[in-house]
Amino acid sequence: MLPIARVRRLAAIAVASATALALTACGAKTGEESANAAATVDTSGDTIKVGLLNSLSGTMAISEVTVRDALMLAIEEINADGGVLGKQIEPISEDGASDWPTFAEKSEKLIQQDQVAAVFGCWTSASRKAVLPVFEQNGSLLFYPVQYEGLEQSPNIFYTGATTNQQIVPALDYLVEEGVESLYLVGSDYVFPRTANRIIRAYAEEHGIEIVGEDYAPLGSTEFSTIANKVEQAGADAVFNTLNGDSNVSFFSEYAATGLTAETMPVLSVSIAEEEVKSIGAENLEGQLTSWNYYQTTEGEANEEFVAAFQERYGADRPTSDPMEAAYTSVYLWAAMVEEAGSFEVEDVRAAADGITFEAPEGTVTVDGETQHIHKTARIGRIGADGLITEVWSSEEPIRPDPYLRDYDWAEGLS
Amino acid sequence: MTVILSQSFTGISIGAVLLLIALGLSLTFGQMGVINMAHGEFIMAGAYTVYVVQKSIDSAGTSLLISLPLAFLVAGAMGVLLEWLLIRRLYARPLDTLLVTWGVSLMLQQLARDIFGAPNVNAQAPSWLSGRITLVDGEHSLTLAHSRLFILGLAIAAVVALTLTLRRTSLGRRIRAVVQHRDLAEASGIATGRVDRITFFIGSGLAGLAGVALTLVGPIGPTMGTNIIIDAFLVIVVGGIGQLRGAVIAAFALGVLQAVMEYSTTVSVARVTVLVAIVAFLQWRPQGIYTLRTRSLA
Amino acid sequence: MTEEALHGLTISELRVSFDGFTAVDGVDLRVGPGDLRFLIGPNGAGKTTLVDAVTGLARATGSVRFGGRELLGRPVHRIARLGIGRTFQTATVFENLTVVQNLDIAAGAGRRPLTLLRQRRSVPPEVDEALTTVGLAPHAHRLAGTLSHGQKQWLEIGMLLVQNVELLLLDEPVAGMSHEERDATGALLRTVASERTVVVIEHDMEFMRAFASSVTVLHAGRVLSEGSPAEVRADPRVQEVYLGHAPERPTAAAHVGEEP
Amino acid sequence: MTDHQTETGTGNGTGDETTTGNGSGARGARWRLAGGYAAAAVLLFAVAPAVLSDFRLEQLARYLCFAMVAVGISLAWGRGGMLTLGQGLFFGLGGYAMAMHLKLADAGPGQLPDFMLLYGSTDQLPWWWEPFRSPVVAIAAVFLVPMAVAAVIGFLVFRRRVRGAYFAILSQALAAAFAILLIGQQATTGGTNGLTNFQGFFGFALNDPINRRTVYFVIAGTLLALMLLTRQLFLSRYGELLVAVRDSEERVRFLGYDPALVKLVAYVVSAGMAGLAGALFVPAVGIISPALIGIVPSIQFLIGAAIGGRASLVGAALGAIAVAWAQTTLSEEFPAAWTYFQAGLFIVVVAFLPGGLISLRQLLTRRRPTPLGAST
Repeated sequence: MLPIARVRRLAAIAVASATALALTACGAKTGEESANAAATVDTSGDTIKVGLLNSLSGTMAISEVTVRDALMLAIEEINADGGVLGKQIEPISEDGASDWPTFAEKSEKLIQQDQVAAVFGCWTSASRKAVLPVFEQNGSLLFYPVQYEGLEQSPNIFYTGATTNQQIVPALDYLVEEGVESLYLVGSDYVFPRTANRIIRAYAEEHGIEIVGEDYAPLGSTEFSTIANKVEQAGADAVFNTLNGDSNVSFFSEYAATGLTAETMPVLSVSIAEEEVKSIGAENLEGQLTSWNYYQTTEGEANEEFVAAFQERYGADRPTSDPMEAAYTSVYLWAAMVEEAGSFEVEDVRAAADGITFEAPEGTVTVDGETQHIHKTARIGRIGADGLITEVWSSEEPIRPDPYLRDYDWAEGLS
Repeated sequence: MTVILSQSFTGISIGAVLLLIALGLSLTFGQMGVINMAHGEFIMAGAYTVYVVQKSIDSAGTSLLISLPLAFLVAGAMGVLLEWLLIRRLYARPLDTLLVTWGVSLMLQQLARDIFGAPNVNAQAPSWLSGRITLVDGEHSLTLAHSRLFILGLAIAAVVALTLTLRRTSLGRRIRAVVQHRDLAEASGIATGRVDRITFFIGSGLAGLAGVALTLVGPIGPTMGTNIIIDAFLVIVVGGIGQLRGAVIAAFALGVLQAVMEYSTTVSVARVTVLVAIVAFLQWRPQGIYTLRTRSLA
Repeated sequence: MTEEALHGLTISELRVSFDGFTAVDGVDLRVGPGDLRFLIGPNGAGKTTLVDAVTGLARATGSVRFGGRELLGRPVHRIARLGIGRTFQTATVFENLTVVQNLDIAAGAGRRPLTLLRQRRSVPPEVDEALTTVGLAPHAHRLAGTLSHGQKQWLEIGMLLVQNVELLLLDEPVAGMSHEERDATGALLRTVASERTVVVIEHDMEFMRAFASSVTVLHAGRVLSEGSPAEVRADPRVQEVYLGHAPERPTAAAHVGEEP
Repeated sequence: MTDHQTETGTGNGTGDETTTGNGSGARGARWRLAGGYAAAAVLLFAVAPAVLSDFRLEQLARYLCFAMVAVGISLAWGRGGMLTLGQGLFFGLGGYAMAMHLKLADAGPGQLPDFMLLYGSTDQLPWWWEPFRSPVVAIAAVFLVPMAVAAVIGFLVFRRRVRGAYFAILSQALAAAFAILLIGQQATTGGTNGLTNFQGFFGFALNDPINRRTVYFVIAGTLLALMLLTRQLFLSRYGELLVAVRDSEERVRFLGYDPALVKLVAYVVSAGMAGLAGALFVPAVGIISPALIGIVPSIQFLIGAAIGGRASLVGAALGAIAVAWAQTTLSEEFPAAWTYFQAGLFIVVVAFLPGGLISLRQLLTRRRPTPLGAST
């Protein structure tokens, strides 16, 4: 290396580092009061922009496209009804591509470039955790429509799916009522099942239920002979199943192959909705239990209209499911909050949120301003031979959301 | 006691699946040295064949039986096409073959998505495969599912057929001649290009058979190939290049190890243990269980 | 090359077997310092395997000593560092590097890591010298892959020279060369042997007669005969192995060894 | 950016040069090289920040991280012939090392990171987290840990002469194993969610756009520094030796070198670069998760380098940036068409233009082909 070149190189590096340092000196330190300002919402035109952030490609697309469809349906209905504060809603759809950094990147784009009033979407906890700092740092709003593992409460997120005390705890209550004294826990290896099972263990300790086994399969795994063997050997009263997606197909066929049935050892699942029943095959699932807040068969005028409208828009063979319903509801709730606030600004919307109600397909839901979750009715269903899920039990009234399970003594050590 | 028995059977049935998905590779990778990452997509093609056949034929049993030869042909034809279009130009560059065929696998996955949709689909198992044999009855029964026995039988049949083809037929002799000494084979009048193509046809066709078998244990989807291709290659790596018996032993050994580890720990710990065990094994025997010695350099 | 005492190669009771087949079966061989020894024998006689064993490529039993040091059991690169270099039947040079780069790498096995991490500023003197010796100076900056077959062989020999090996083991260095190239190679080997010990595996009898100082004939993994080219040629056992009982023709075919 | 002339290590082929660095051709190349790097620096440090919005600049920062991995790949694969299909492992190690420190710094002295409070079953910080409280340890760990792991793997596999496809498959399997391990340890690693939600970066608030811009500058500066470092390796005697090992490992062994060591160095350095890239990815994008580590991302890292030009530093880096950029812009418009296009381009380049798109330039300008150019 010629000396000249070396000098040049050192100089270049020095300049670069100096520039970096100079710029750094201007930035805010952690802990300082900094630019955590509310996001700029573009209210200039005749329309108001909202973001739809779902995976339209990749492994999660199967599920998330149905949510996007439900969101679009709600937006179209509201627009046909005159819009929000006199403005038509203009949806801007972005593809999260089943990739968490992409979710973060796209949410930033929606907030900063498009200056949307709110974003609707995300499915997996991982994608929500990835976008959460973006929404908090930019002071924008996300409406998250999927049941999840709780233990979260961001001021910049409204959670319209169930938290644990609206889905898992009622399911456990139901099992106790049915006389279950021992449980086997089977789940996919990701955050929701692992956290749900921690909660189940705490609940079990309090209620004298013995947890005889706990197993996780990698997401997408289809090899369940060993787990089925272990379940069969353990001889629990029931199985609590938090497996995701296609793993259920293999699990239930192995479960049946070991000779277990819904009579001998029922399985209660929290991720199997109408669509999954179809693909797993009703014959393998007959008599098994599920826990949700909404089924396509849920009674009520609002649901009849929702199912009819959805099937008219997207095809008569399309089932409706809990996350789709929660997504549909989330748009209506946001619109109601905006109307109440008389403003699209995030802070105004948040301030107006408490007590907003909506006649949703699942029944009346109410926003809890403190937790930014909604009051929901828990429903246990039994899968029939025809593949339909019929309700066998429901909570008497919508359950108040309690993401940190603060009202449950047994959950004290959890968070 | 029944636990040990039932877990051994689980291990053997995992091994049978591994053997089926690796068997085609033992020809294309083991004998020809071609690292075909699209092998997994040939398996997928076999699986979708079952799905398509079932759409046109009502009986799940008949369609499964029809699918076996059909999937072999479909996947085999895809293999021949791939060999003819790309691989034959790359015999001297094995690592580039790996990358090129990986690109092909991306394309085939997208093609499957465009044709069949992104969601996974399922094929109905015929009724005669959904039952099980109960060997030990009592509090803890030992049951063998028909579908698993079917896969085991298919794997054994495929190994036997392949061995006989390689050992007893003139085609097999030509294949071995080309593998062992390409120039000499060519000089003695064997059309090596054609033999390559036929070898690839059989290897890929076996992937199609594996695809048919996999429909009995899991869903059919565009990405099913990627999930298993590494396992398949590991079987060959452990078994040793160019040796059918190496692949057989490796498949069942890995299957049983996986089953035992899964039972005593968790699925993910089992996976990691198996992978680490393979690395450790290669420290001991870098060329796999069986080695073909050559005197040539490099 | 400094005036150090040259070493000789002493092989005793050498045995190599692969999977039950014994390729080298108890060979005793002494190559004196500064010798230009030719190793001949029909195919399968174990010539290349013997060289493999000496250079650590094939596992063997017995003893191979060079300059008082036992070679067996050492890894290939350690044996190379003791001053033993070899070529292969097919010329193996680094085709994507230039002639100078090839030689520089060969010269550099003892370099310290820091030297390795620096750029080469100039052509080291030993490389320059080797370029002249093997006659590749005009092609110094050509890619080795573009050289002719003969030039590649010379480059390989040049690489052994800059490696400063004391013992060169050459596996059929003139196979496929033209007449002129053979003669040039022979002359080169003579020059090299004046300062080092050279062992050449060869099929070409004519070439052997023209340039060998001494010859060892291997047959079926054993030493069949040893001596000067003339002695060996006169040995009836050699004639039997090579030509059946037929009397020797005045000019042997180029690749005698390939006849059964 | 005209590095290919001097990559040859010798002059421009006129035949009258006996040394490098003092021929007029080489000197010209050297000036062009300096000019190229100056232009790149101006582009990265002045033009890009001036014309791109904060959002686009952060995207660019992400691409530059991928380019760092590609630079390491061009060393290990392009020059060393080791098909590193498992770089995600090292990217992840660096990323997690950095993320762990940032989480601990956010939590404050003696406190647990937020996710552990939620998912953890103990109140105790795991022992292997403790050292990462120190920023010095963390900064050292982002490249030393990947390098150490690579050294162990490399020592084991190269010593036993595991190479070619065996090496590729093994490294892929190891990356997969690491991802599975991380997912299984949710209480201490965040599981599938990975680690997210970082407030600060060595004391500077990440929600401040100025600081995020600084992160970009750090990344751009690091990339240029790594490219210069790699260049030096390419041009050095070691670089020539590495190519020699790639082309004929046995031959090098007979020259008295231990090829395992030669390969090990390149592999370890490329692992360090991947680790550094992972570490800088964390403040730039705000997340590190197992999804960035397994088999698919590991191969993705390779695509850019292969398309751009595996044996060319500039080719690999530009290729990685271009592919990542195209991925975000084209894949959302035409997801299916993009997959076909990307895969098709990859196939054509690898099969018929192994030198990558950058070698097109040489074909077009009829320059002497690069001696160290790609071949497998």
